[in-house]
Amino acid sequence: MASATLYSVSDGLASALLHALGSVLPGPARAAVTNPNVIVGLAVLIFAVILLAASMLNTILLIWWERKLLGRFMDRRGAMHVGFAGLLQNFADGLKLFRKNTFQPQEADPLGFYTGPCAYMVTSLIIFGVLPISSGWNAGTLPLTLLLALAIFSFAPLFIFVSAWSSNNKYSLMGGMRSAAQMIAYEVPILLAVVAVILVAGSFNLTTIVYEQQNYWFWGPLVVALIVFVAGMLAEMERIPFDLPEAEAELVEGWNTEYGGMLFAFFMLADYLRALVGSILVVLLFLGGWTMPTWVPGALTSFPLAGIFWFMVKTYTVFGLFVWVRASLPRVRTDQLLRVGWNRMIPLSLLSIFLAAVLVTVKCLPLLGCVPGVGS
Amino acid sequence: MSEMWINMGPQHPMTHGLWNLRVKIDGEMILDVDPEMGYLHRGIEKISEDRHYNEVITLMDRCCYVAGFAWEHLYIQSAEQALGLRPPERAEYLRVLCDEFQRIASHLMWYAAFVQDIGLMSPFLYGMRDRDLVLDLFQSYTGARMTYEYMRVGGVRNDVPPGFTDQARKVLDWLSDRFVEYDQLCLGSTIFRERCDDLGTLKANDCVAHGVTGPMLRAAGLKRDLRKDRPYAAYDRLEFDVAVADSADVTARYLVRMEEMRQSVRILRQVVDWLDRHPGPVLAERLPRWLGAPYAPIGNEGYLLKRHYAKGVGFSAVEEPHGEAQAYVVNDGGEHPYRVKFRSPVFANISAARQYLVGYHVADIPPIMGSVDVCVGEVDR
Amino acid sequence: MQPDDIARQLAPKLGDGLLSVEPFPGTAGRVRFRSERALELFRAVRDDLHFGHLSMVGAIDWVDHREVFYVAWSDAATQYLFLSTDVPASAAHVESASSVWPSANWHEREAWEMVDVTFDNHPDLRHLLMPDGYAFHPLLRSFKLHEPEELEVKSRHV
Amino acid sequence: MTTPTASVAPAKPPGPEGLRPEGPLPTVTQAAVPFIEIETLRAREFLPAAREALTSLIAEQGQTKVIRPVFNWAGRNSLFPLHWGLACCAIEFAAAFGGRWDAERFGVVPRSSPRQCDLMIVNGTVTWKVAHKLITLYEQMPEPKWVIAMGNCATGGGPFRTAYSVVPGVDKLVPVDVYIAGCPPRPEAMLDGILKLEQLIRERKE
Repeated sequence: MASATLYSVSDGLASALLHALGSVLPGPARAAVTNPNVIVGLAVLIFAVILLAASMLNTILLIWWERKLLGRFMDRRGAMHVGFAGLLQNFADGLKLFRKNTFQPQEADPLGFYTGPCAYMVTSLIIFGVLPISSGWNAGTLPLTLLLALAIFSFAPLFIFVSAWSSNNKYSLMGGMRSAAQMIAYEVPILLAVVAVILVAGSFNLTTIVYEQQNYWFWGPLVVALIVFVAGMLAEMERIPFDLPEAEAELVEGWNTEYGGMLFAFFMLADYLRALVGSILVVLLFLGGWTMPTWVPGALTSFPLAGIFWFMVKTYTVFGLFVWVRASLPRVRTDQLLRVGWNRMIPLSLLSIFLAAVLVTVKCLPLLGCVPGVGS
Repeated sequence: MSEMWINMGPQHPMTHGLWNLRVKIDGEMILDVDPEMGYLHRGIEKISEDRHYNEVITLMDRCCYVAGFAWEHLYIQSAEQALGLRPPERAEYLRVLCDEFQRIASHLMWYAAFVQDIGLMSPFLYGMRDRDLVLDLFQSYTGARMTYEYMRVGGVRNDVPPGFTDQARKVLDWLSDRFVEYDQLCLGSTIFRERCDDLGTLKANDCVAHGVTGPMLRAAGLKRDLRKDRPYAAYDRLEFDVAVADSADVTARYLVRMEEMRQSVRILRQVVDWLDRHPGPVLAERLPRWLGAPYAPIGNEGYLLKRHYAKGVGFSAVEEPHGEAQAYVVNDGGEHPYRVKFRSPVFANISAARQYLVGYHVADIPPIMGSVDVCVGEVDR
Repeated sequence: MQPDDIARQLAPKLGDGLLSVEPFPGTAGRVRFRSERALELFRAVRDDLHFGHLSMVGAIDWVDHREVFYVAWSDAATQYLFLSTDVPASAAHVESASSVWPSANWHEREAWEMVDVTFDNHPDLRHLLMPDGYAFHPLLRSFKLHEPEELEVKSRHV
Repeated sequence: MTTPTASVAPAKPPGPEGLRPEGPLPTVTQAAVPFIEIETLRAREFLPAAREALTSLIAEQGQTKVIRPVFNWAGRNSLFPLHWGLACCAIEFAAAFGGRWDAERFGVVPRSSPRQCDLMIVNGTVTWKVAHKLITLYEQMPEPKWVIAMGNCATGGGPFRTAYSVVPGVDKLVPVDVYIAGCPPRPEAMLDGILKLEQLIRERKE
């Protein structure tokens, strides 16, 4: 258990700042500044900034990680000339896109054209508010964080469709339609797979779910749910083999065909934010979050911020698997995707619920913890 | 969504070149297609009328830029017929060497583009990587990667350098191993089979009616290959099989092209062995200097020397990587061809687009057109 | 298949429409025919001689007249057949082969726009390689290419 | 190589003309932050002078020292070329993205939509039929944008210069920044062209 939490850090920072400010101010102003409510307010602000910065930084790092990994899978090197090993490449891309001039296609509907990408970006960012990174490193301890995260996660097709529709391009429109159909189809199996986790963990709270996995990670007993969840997440993240909405070969760039400059950067970032969320959810629900099995030497799990470190390692590994899939699988077709979604994924997820129910009923879960590698 | 026309091209990732596929769609279903060509029409046939016989070779390389050697060979054959010349035997074997390596290079380029069309990302890089090995071989004896100007009326420009055959054997060994890998990546993938089976079907009789040739025709089960049916150069002295498949779909075309590459490797092993054993001249003797000189600089007196041949016509056909290419050269006795007419296989293959595209989904267009292997340079000429 | 065989098989159907069958390099022979009897000849070549595959259609401008040529291929004989007909330059038109061989469609479009030979009853005779409305026929002998110097000063429009 | 950063004379505060007395000014220090330079000014002159100094400092010094170099660095290190192929050079263009040359090392990633590109590589013969489409694509690219004429055909028509359908050089249609010679240029030449363009962007002052 790390003693410092995200909230305590920002709270300490806020109160230190405000007290320092108060010490140079006259009496009444000092009292106003050091008011606990003000401190809490600033703490929340700092908290949000830390969260935003961390998620954006991680997203950009994730893009770099994908580009390098993909390069290796493809027998080449990937970005390497900007910064050390190309680490600054994505910063360069972002700054460049920031500076490109903003434009709006003549026939586009300005309202949807501008709000679409922004809302997509914002909804992708909000999810980080409810994801626990390590014990105590989360925004709030709502009882239903899992449901909230998934609910916000599934807003995206709406905004994709809005931006696709309002950019008034046939390719965008087709991409938007595909995106909507695909996300709705894969929403269901994801939720059903999550039900299995909820059954076993007995909670909707992500933190509780992670603590339930201290003895055994859920990927072993819930392997069917894991498969369904990962496949569904691939579809939700619109990555190969399910990247039909932006299938480059037929739909130019899919729903972001008409977007350039910063709005395109928003789409790009939001896509990877969602990829990060997807990887984090897989880690939280199935790979034990920040906990490590007890056979791992204590020195490796007890240093400061070890939880966050191991959490990041797991997240990046999971994302690396997604990249591996992307490097080696072709793209499926819309009808095949939907058929797989409705005809295979949903029965499989129902099966996983059934298996989870059996496991819970016969109380054989602790036995699974004896399997080496699964748990303690 | 009601019916609408969408333009796939001229700038579209699917096209692999500069053409426009106008598609009428209802939702995701294709109702009608109308390929629009000519964005790369460079008037090669007209320019040829203004050039010496050997200068046309320059245009031939650029006519089909992924199969430059095949088109050089095609033109050279016709021009030799029109002028009444015969190349020495070693030149014929060297031409086969060029043709077959070019077939491998072209098919690898096709492979790279095709797998990208169905969303496989890595094999694009693998295809390009292995194609570069073949291009390195070309570079060692022509000096160029893509535009060679190597064949000459009456032979070839120069012999292969010493040590070339060993290097060629190494490349062939490497390639035969890679073909297995390619198959694992494509045929081994369920998604690939789901995408490509029963897709873009064009049966044999439709192929014949619409003039479709090459791998597309052989994928429909028709065993037709000019290298066997009307052997040219040294093909009658080499052993190989014609690759055929019978399901006439995208998978069949994939299988045919892969098998053709294997057969090309087989032919090349024989050619390389022959070249080791039979040294000799590579250019016909007693050619006028403007026609035969290996490096005739443009503008010197030998180049401008007018030598009038008897009038004649030349018609020949070669099995190009994309199909059956024909050239018709009319010689009216002057130093320029009077008329040059080329028949591009891809021209005919694209003209039948309505037959194999209508009724499928928009998402099927890239794999189907990828399996056609479009080279716009030779379509528009 | 020899030129004589071809003449023997075609003569009863074509009559005076068949002018001659002569040897031609790389093919089974060259069939010269009158342009008015084109469609009958195409049918005979396809159905009786079994040249089911039309490879190419082209045209040559011989200044005083224009020659339209066809190349057909027979799978059974594994041979090409060269068909050729002369049309006067003033009224250059010939029946379209696309009803017999669908593959003639695009080739005829190209021949029409390049050498200005009209193909009667063609299903879709419009520009193929040049932009719509292009007024010239580049492969006519009277159409001259640009001189390199000319390009520096002149600007052209599509 | 002179970068904009290096070529700008340091620590010269842009004070308003005419306000300075003759001779050297009694400046406090020529510190790293030239903004804090105290001149002997009368009170009513101080405010406009300070405002002007501040504005010009932000406008010029900030531009040349911070904003322009940073964006310049970003712009030249992430050139997204338009993904399209005209003719032969397109094959070498594709080869440059293959494993052996790997243009992505320099941050060059082809994008299919012109809206997301900053670089148009005209890789092949441009015909009059495609001319207005090329111009449309160029206009769809957001500023700042660059054009590379790759190969002889795009540079001046190449072997097809005299043909009736060929544009003798793409610079007749769109402004070209870098010409690459070769028919077709090797992938190395294409990468060199891109690096030349990066150099051009680096030296750019606007």
